[in-house]
Order: sequence, then C-alpha cells, then structure tokens
Amino acid sequence: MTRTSDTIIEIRDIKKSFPGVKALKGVSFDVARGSVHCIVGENGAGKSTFIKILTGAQPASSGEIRLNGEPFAPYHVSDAIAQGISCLYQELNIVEDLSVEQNLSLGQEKHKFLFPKRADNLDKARSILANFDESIKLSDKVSNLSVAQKQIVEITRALVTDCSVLVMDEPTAALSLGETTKIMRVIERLRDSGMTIIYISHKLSEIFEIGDSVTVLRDGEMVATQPLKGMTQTDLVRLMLGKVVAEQYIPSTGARDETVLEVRDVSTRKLRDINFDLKKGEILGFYGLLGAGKTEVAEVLFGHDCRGEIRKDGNIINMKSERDALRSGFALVPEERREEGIFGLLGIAKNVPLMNMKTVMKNGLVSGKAERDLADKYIDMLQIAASNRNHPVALLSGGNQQKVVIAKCLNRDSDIILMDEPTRGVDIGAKQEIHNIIRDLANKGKSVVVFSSELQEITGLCDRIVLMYDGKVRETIENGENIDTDYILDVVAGKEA
Amino acid sequence: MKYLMHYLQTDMQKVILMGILAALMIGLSIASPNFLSITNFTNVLLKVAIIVIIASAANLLMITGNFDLSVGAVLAFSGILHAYMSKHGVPVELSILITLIVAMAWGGVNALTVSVLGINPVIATVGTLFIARGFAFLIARWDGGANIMMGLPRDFVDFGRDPVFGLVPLAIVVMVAAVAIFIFIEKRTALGRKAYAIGANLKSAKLSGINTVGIVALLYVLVGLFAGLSGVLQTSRVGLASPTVGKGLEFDVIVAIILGGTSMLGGVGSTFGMVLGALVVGFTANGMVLLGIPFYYQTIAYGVILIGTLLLSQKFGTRAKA
Amino acid sequence: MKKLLTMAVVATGLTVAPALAEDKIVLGKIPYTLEHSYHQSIVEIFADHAEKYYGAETIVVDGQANSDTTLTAVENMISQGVDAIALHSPDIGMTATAVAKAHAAGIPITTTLIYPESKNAPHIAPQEALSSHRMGVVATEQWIAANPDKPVKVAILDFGGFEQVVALRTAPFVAGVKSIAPNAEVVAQQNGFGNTVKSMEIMLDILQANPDVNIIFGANDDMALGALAAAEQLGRGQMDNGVPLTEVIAGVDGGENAMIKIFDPSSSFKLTHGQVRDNARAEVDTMVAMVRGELPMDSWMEIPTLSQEIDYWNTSLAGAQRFLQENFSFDGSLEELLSN
Amino acid sequence: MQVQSKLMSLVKNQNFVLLLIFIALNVYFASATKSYFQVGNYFNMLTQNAALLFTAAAATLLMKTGNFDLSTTANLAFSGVLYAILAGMGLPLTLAALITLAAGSCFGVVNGLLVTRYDISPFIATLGMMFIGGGVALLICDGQSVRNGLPANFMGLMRSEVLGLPISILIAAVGVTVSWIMAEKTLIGKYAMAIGSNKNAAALAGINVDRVVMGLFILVALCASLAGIMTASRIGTGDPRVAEFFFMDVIVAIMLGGTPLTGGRGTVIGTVIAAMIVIVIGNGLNMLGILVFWQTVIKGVILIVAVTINEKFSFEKLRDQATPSKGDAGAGNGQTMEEWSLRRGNIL
Repeated sequence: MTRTSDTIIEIRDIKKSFPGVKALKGVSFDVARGSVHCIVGENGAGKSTFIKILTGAQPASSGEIRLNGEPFAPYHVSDAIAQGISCLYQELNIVEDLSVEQNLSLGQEKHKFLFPKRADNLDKARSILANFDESIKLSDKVSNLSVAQKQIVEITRALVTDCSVLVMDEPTAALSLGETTKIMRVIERLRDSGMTIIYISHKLSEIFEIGDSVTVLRDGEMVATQPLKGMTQTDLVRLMLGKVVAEQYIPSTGARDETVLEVRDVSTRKLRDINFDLKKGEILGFYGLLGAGKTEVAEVLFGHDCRGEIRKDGNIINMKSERDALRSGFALVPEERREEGIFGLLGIAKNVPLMNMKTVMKNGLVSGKAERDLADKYIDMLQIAASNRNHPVALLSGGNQQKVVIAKCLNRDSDIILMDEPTRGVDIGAKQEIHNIIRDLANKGKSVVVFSSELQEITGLCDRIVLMYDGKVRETIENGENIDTDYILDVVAGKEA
Repeated sequence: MKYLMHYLQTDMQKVILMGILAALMIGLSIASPNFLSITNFTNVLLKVAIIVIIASAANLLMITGNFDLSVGAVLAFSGILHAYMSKHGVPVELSILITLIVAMAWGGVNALTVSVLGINPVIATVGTLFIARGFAFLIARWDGGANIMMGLPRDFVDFGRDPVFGLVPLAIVVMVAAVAIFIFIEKRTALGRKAYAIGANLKSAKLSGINTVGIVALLYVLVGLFAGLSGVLQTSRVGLASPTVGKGLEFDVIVAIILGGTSMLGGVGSTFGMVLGALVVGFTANGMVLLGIPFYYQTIAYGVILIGTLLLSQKFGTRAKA
Repeated sequence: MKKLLTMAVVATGLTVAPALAEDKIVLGKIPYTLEHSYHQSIVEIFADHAEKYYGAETIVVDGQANSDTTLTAVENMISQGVDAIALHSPDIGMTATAVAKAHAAGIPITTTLIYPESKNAPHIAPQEALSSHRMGVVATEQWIAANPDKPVKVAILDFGGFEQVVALRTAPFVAGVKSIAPNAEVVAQQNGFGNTVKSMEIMLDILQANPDVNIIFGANDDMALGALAAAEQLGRGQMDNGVPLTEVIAGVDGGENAMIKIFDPSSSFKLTHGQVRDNARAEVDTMVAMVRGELPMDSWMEIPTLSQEIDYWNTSLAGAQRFLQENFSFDGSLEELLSN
Repeated sequence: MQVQSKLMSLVKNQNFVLLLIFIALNVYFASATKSYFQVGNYFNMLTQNAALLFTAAAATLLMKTGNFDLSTTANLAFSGVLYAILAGMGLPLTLAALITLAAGSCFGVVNGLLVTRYDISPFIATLGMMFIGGGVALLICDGQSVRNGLPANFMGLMRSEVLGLPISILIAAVGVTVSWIMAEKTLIGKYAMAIGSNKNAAALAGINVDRVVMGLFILVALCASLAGIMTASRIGTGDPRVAEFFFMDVIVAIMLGGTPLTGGRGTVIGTVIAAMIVIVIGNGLNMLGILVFWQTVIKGVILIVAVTINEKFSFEKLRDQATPSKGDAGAGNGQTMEEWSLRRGNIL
C-alpha cells in the first residue's frame, strides 16, 4: 500500500538556540522511506544539534517534525526509540563493563517490578549479530571487542528494537578501511530491507558510495537537499564550503639526502621486525588498516618499550618513557586530541608552552609577556581562530584544537615530529591548513612522520609511504604523480604480491 | 569596568565569597561591638592560619586532581613528635628540623601510594591518617601520658609565641609567607603551570613530557611538610602537644579550597580564592562565638555556606556566561 | 597473603593475650576514652590493684567516648565471659542498656560517674559536684578579695551539652560562684570539645566578645589549659604571686600539666579537682565483692569517693605532690619542675 | 588443565581472594584467643554491625553509579535522635519509625537533587549534608541524648528474636539480600553499572539517569535512617554523637570490596565480605587485648596494603588481559572534555 519512495520524515523549519548561539536557523527537508539520506556540513554546521533534536536528546526551540505524517516531538530518547527512531552517536555509546546481551537491551528491557523478563528477541539478536560478525557472542564482555565490533553491537541494538529510522553519526570515524567497507555493506543490507537511514559523515567517498540523497548544512542553515545521483564530489564540497578544495601532492622542497633516523628490526608484542629510515626534511607516511601497527610504531618512537635498534643521527638511542623520547628529539601529536592532546580547561597561552617551558621562562621564572608573545606567534602562524588567548581550549572547534596541539608540539622544536591521525575529525578547510603546516615544517628541514588511516591524506601529503599489514612493514614506496592507490589498498589488505 | 565584567564572568565564585565576606563584616560590626578590632582580626587570622598554611600546598595538589585526607593526623603527629624530642633533650631547632623531615616522610608515604602506585587517594590517605594518628597517641603514651606539656623547654613555647618584629604572631607570618609562595608558584613557575596541566588532562600532560608522577609526589611531600610545620607552630603556640588535635582538619582544608573555586577534578583554582574561602569560614565561626550561638549552629552554617556558595556561583556564573 | 603475613607479624609482635585462666578472676574495664590521661591512669591503677590484691586479670577495651562503641565493648566482654565489668559510660540511657545486658548474662557490673535511672547496680560516685561547688566558691572569693570593684563574669567551656557534665561540674560550679557573688553572670558557655587547641581558639573569641570575663571554668583540664593559653596570648592569664589580676581559671582532673600551672604563682589557672586512685580501687573492690557473692550485683549502692579539690591557696605543694603520685603514677618532683 | 585454569580464574576473582582473607583471619583469631571462635561472639559481631552491613550493601549500588554519600553518619545520628524524641512524645513506635524514615530519606532527596539537578559533585554535596545533618541532630536534642519518656518496649526491636536469631541479624540478612537482588537480578543494578561505566551511553539508551541516581541516594538515606533507629533501639537512647566513623566504614567496605569511587563495577557480595573483614579485625584485635592506638595503626596499614593488593595484583592483571590495544580503547569514555569543562566552569 505504501510506495517505497514516499516520505517518512518531514522536517519543517526547525530552529534551536543555546544561550548566545543560534545552532540551527531553520532547517526543512523531507526524508524518503527506505533511502539513505546523508547530512553533510563542516564542523559547527549544526549536524550534531539536529541529530539530538531528531532523537529526543534535546528539544527544538521551534519548528515541527512529522513522522509518518504524525507530529513527532520526542520528549526523551526513549520516546524516539519507541516511535522507531534509533541513533548511533559519534562517540561509542555502549557500556564497556556490560556484556553484549546486556547492552543490546539496555534501557529498553521489558520488566515486571524492575525484574527483567526473559528477552524474547534474543534469537533475533543472535541472528542479526551473526549476519554481521560471527565471532561476537552475546555473552562477550564489550570491553573485549574491537571498535568495529562495538559499532556492530550498537547497530544490532538499534535493529533489535525494531526501528524504522536509523540515524548514524559518523559511524566510520574510528574504523579502518576494511571495517568501513563492512559497515557500508551492513548499511546497504539495511536499506534493502526497507529501513530508512540518516547518515552523517565527513568522508565524501562514503556518501557517494551509499547515499541516495543529501542535505547540506552550513552555519546552522540548510543549503541544499537533493539527490546524489548526478552530483560530483566537487559539487558537494562547493555546497559545503562555498569554495573548492583540491588536494594534490606537492613534494617537499628539501634535499632529503641526510638520514636522521634508522629503525632496525624493532619488535614488540604487536610489531615484528620493523625497518625504515627517515630523512631530514621528509614527510614519511605510515598507512595500514586499524590494527596493522601504525599506532604501535608511533608509540615505539615515543618511548614505548621495544626490542631492536633505533639510531638517531647515527647514534643508538634507548628510550624508556615519553620524556626520554622528547629529550631524544621526538615530539608527538597524538591520535586522541581531546584525551591526549589538549588541556581543555587552560587557555591557548598556557597550552602552547607545556612541552617546552624554557620558551617562556626568564631567569627561571615564567614570564607572562613571553607566554603571550609565544601564543600570539602561533595563533598568527597557524591561523588559530580564537577570540582570546586565555579562552579555554575545550571551547574551540576541533580543527583549532588540533592546531593548538600542533603549536604545542612545534614549540618543542624537535627534529622529528610524529603525527598520529593529524586531521581526524577536522573539517575540510582546517585539514588543508594543517597539511600546509606539515609541508612547511618539512621544507624548513624538520622530518615529519604521519600516521593516517585516510589514504587521500597520505597520498596528498607524504614523500614516501610505509605500508603496514599485521604488525609488519610490507613495503615502502615513493610518492609521485602516478601513485597507484589500488595497489596500495591491495598491499595493506594483505594481498600477496 | 570592562575588566570588572571579565572578572565577574570568570571568577564568579570569588566574587560571591567577597560578597559573603563583606556581608559578614558589616553584619558582625553592627551585631557585636567587639568585632571590629585588631585583636579580633588577629584571632581570626590565627585560627585560619593553620588551615591556610596547609591549604596553600593542598590547593595546588587539588589542582592536579589529587587530595590528602591525612593532614590533620600528620599535624597531630608532628606536634607530638616535636614536643617529645624537645622534652627529651633535643635542641628545639634540631627538633623542628627532624619533625619537618618526618612530616615530609608522611607526605612521601602518600606520594608513594597515590602517585607511584596509583591507589585512590581516598583510601590511601585515610590509611595514612589512621597510621599517623595511631602513632601520635603512641608517642604520647610512650612519654607517659595522653599529651605532652610538662618539661617542655622554655624556647619551645617561645618559638610559637614571640611575635615577629614584636608585632605579628609567627603563625600569621608563616601563613602570609605560605600564601605568597604558592601564589608565586602558581603564577610564575613551571611547577605551577605543570600542576594545572596535570589536573586539566593527565594523559596529555604525560605525552607532553611532564613528569606527572614526580610533580604529584612532590606536592604530596610539600603538603606533608606544611602539615608538619603547622603542627610545630600550633604546639608551640599552645604550649601543649596533644594527639587529638586536628580531627576533621582535612575537611576544613578541603572546604576552604573548594569554596575558593578549586575543582576536585583539578585543572582550575587559585590560592587567592582558597584564602577567601578560609576567611569566610573563619569569620563565620568567629562571629557565631562572639554572638554566643551554640556550636551546632556553626556546623550547620558550615554546610549551608559550602552548598550555598556553590549553588549561587552556579546560578550567577551561568547567567554571566550567557 | 601478604596482608595476612603483615597481620600475623604485627599482631604477634604486640599481643600479650590475656590467658583466661579458670581459677583467676577476670575483670573487664571499659574506660571512657584512653585519649585522656585521666583514663589512662585509672586503667593503670585498676589493673595494678586487681593484680596486687586479688591476683585478678584485667581486660581493657576502650569505649572511645562513644555510646555505640562502649556498648559493643560491654557485649564483647559478656561474650568473652569476664567475671565482672567496670563501666565508665558516656551516656545515661546507654548505661541502663549495658547494665541490663550484663545482668541478663549474670555478670556483675559497676558504673562510674554515670549511673542508670534504673539504679540497679553498684555505682562508684566521685563527689564531683561538691568539689566543683567548692572551686566556684574559692575562685570567686579570691577574685572579689583582689578586685572588689569588678563584677563577676563567668565563661564556661564544656563538652557541648552532656547532661552529666552539667550536673556534676558546670552547674555546681556556677552555684558556688553565685553563693559568694549573687549578681555573678555567666556571659558565655561554648563547646571546647575537651580539647586544648579548640578551647584556645574559642576562648580567644569569647574574650574578644566579653573582655570583662574574670572567672573561667573548663570542664576538664585540657580545656582550662586552652583557656589559659588564650588568656596568655592576650596578655592576660597572670597573677601577682597568687593574687588574681586578670582572671581565675578552674579545671577538672588534676593531672600534672594542670598542677604545674596551678602552683605557678604567676599563672591564673589556679583550681582543679580529681580522683583516680580511689575510683579505680573502689571499682575493683566492688567487682570482686560481687564476684565472691559478698555484695548483691543487682541492687543500688552508692560508693562515694572524694574528688579532691586542689587549689593554689588551700593545698600545700606536698599535698599536690602526693595527689599526683597516688593518682597519676607521677614519679617526678613538682617542686623541681616548678623551679625550672 | 581445565581444573587448573578454573583454579586460576578463582584466584583472580577478587571476591574469592577476599573470602580467603576472611577465613584466614578467622583461623588466626580463633587460634590466638579462645573467646573469639564462639557462636555468641559471631552473633555479637553481626548484631553490632548489622546496620553497617545493609547500609554498605545498598551504598554499593550507589557507588556503582559513581556516586557516594558522606552524610550517612549525620543521618544515622539525626534519625536516632528523632526516633527517640518521637517515641518519647508517646507516639507508637511503628509510627515514630515511619516518620523517622521519611525524615531520614530527605537526606537522600537533598543529596540527590544537589548531585543530579545542580551538578554538584557528590563529595561536596554530601559533605555539606554531613555538616548540616550533624548540626541538626545536635540541635533538635539541644546536644543532650534523648531518653526521657521512652516507652518500655523502645529497645524491643533489637532485643527480639525470630527463630533463635536476633532480629537485627535478620534485618541485615534481608537488607543485604534485597540489595544483592537489586544489583544482580533487577534492572537497577544493571542501570547503576551502566551509569557508572558510561553515563552518556546510559542516558542515550533511554535510561533516566537522574532518577536512578536519585533513587539510590534515597535508598542509602533510608538505610542510614533505619541504621539510626536500630542503633537508638540497641543502646536505648537517642544519642546525637553516635557512630562517628560510620560513613568511613561504609566507604572503606565498599572500596575494599572492589567497587571503585568512579563506579562502573563492583559487587554487593564483595562489599559484604570486605565489611566482615573489617568487623572481624576490629573484634579480634579487641579480643587479643591490643591497645586501641595500635589498632588504629594496624587498621591504616591493612587498608593501604589491602587496596594495593586489590588494585595492583588481582585486578589489574585481569584488566590488562581484557583491554585491547590502545588504539581501540579511545572512544570508550562517554564524558567528553567539553562537557566536563563546561560543567566545571558552571559549578566551580
């Protein structure tokens, strides 16, 4: 009786303001039943706020949503779930200390006087899980699962509750390529079974791979809603930014003939016989799937215990801690910006010198003036958008936070800078700026090691690329005009040469 | 004016404390004719001196996200130890020195358990509290009584009672010095900067090469030192060392720090705010005794001020931010 | 395992487990709190006396000034099967419960200082009220004699509302004061928590609000000493060779710390009263008599002991020296200490 | 092989280790003093600490959410005094008890409101209530313990026996069992764990976090209030200064039992065994005639050593094996820095 192309959700002029900020300035569009509807926009465009309203986590200030033609104004998350809208948030929202089964029913248990009744949908849950990943058992403790597996548990949880609309907020942000592909297949299967999916992502390739239509938000306003068919990535980016950003590999200008770092036969519990060199003024990329050992290589270079030999400028160095690594001339921009990079409560001026307090000390004391000057220098140099250098860094946008972390790292003035996922969760404009900063560094004679799970970033940025698979270095290739991305994918996916 | 607005926005709690303090001053001046006098202010300062001296160090410790519940016991232990040694022939100066070293060792125990071994400070420092308090009683008992007073040499008491420059009591001088030292550490030294960083984000601090274990350990030792110093000062001033002193002092210290705007989670706070917090508590207690109010109202007032200040600053703090 | 080892080592190192020999009488003594020297002394004399005169064992469990802990101690002693219990309780109501429990188990019990309203067990009754009254009289007389023009103003430090402290100490003291100076006024009464440092802080505030206070009573010596320290800090606390100048301070217990001040002619802490030895002996004697069946265990009997009043003007130094030796196992010389 | 691995996992089970310690202590005390290992003594220990047992069991649930209550001592004293006052006024004991429980639960309501509605940290909120409650307890009786006009059956509650068991032991058994059922068999335990482990996830899963936390604060307050009634009935008077260290004992038992202050895990069984260990040590040392000051020292040493063993040996190894590589662990904690800082900015 209903056609698959009819409208399931109508959104009419949704507005939301927080004290001092208008997060949404009137958003209206329709979502077709059984489609994958993507929402894109830069950080701060209002995507997260919109999702929170749609899923009942926050009320809208004004406007109306209709679900299946009926007015829909969820008062609480459980209202939305009861009416068939489930959401996968950007952060994993499962409870590590509970089992898979307990997580699947969390908050939705049927009960009598708070005693849970035996779940009647366990078989269903088991079969859904098996569909995605047979190795996950209902009795497994979630803390023992990988990130992708946790994500699958979250998806399963939504499916078990019989939702008709599944909202996914950057589900692949923390996933490796292989795992992303897996999730893409899952989404396709869900769509084919008639579910409506609202999909939010920074990764344009994914959107074009699975999306049917797209809504573009910019600064809290809806810029466009249109089918993806017939659009190009450039079209979409233009809509998002109002300007086109193309990324092309530009080789570093340095001579790159002096070896500053030699890593020989380094092994840990997760790495086997790692060998590579790093030249002065070079950007070296590490690429591989999640679990291939990129992060572990970064850890070894930043003072983690290992067997094997690391030579810097020809001398064997022996590092036992992060502080040893810093002393030996390494600096790290860590993967988890919020948890390992910034000091959210402190202002930019206090964040920047923390890796190298000497730069703001005069006669053994901290000089306020030196601190301010230093902060201004980096705000200027890295184009950090902040109204005030004492503003808590936690209140800055993701890209600007990342720049603060980089500034802190640059201030160390180390010879070798390690960057683990330097642009994760950063919007496209800031990403470009960060890449320029990295190139600049290399051109000034620093050596940069970039660990990234984004191939585009690696090929657009690095002079040489180390390909990793299963804790081993598979191959080191020179970047160039005609780099073969298909070949790279084959190597990191473990395909034998 | 603009500066004032900025101040209002960022330091709401301090403003509220100043307001409470001003209201207390005005109210008490009207209610009690004996309130407004130099001796009374000296009394209040002497009373809060012990709290402020310890809280100066403990404040920076809390800024790193840690705290110490053993300060009261270490204070009692140090007082008793100092008295015991002085009584049994150790020169007062040497005795003070040894006491301070032992007090630092108590801080070292906390440093070891909390900072190095990573035990939760609640349990670890309560353990130290029990041990130090138990030994305080035992030392007094080994001396042959429940406290030590008789046979203390004259210069033992003189140390605590003789005013500095014939004007200011030593405890107040030490208090001012402690506050000055820690404001200085907070504003002008790498130690202060790093303490804030540790409290703001421990993991980032580690990856930035900050010696997190060492700094937290150092601060525990400093808190021990200042608790010991307070014990020596208090014992000397009173002229009697009792193992029962300082019960509940750990809460007084924490209340002063929290009232002053330091977060238990670390990362924010200031020595200046802590001093304000201690003064509010001190003047409230002083005023209530001056007015002859029974002591249990003081306990209630304590709780009301603590919760009330936080609620107020929350209310006005958010409004100012909006 | 480590923990167990620590436990074992520590415990065996410290224990002299009292062997509950069949033929020996075992006496249980529950002091109010071992944190005060008065109670440390009484425990010592108690055990000594029990051993010397009756060959009896003593088990001591601290009541820690807390009715819950004290009752727990009573219950545990009952289950340990001691022959008799001596209880110095912090609370009247709880004492009734403890006595009832001991009697239900057929164990004789004595109470000290605090007795249950049921009045069904022998009670050691130090005559504190008498001496407190006398201190009030002496202090007021001395003050008025030296300062006839200054009306008597009293400040009191107590334990915060314990009724027995009111009945035995503060109320009789005030009555004594008023018997000499009917217009005397109690201008401040605050909780000194039985603690010298707290008392000092609070007395500073009291003297600030009421600078005309001239008689101070601390409901134990620790509080009186705190009051003295406060007075000294304000440049008071002095006497001119025993003639009151600024105020007169009185305490209770009579330990050596207090005594040395009382007999210092220039200090204003001048009176106290106390009794340790007789209380301890009376407890032991009564208990053994009950165990032997010479005394009924469940009928009221008051065994009065003198809480000796000691003050600078009426007690000789030799008398004070003897008091300390008898009650606090004092082995020094008061005279020598005073001359230092 | 299998037996061995089972044995290994048993050794790594924290509760099993605690149980071993408990048994070892009993063996030691039983051999060191003959008055220890007797039915009467165990009855004594349980009667005296019945309140601690069921309050700690209930507070375990609260601690699992990452919250705790320092005001239990104040509540206990306040409730005991109020109960005695009401009974002394001639109210039937049942009615007096009900009114007292209602008044005592207000502690939980205020604590809960301050923590959930006003985002004040549980330490500060309940510390404030500790001061206020303690003051009010002294205020309503003017600092004097209440025993005037108490009915003859005032102590009946703690004197009566059912099937030869003192009623207080039964109350403790029922209380502990109820808490255990709540923790293990009902959704409350699961929700408490979810809230402590990942508050965001719990909220987004549709759990009313505030209501659960509030409910548990009230539960703990009710237990503390009942503890007050039982204590008053046990000692036969409403004493405002009773059980000074009750709150500390409760928290120590919970933490020794393996529930961290931050919540997320822990068991009622662990708490109960840990509480029994604390109780047995106190009783045994008294039976051995060890000076109270040495007992204090020993208590401190045991506390530090036991928690060190708990945290460093049995548990951490388990965790190490369970935790996947660092890269995977990242997104676990739901509370983001921004939220933290904003919240802190508002509160402090």
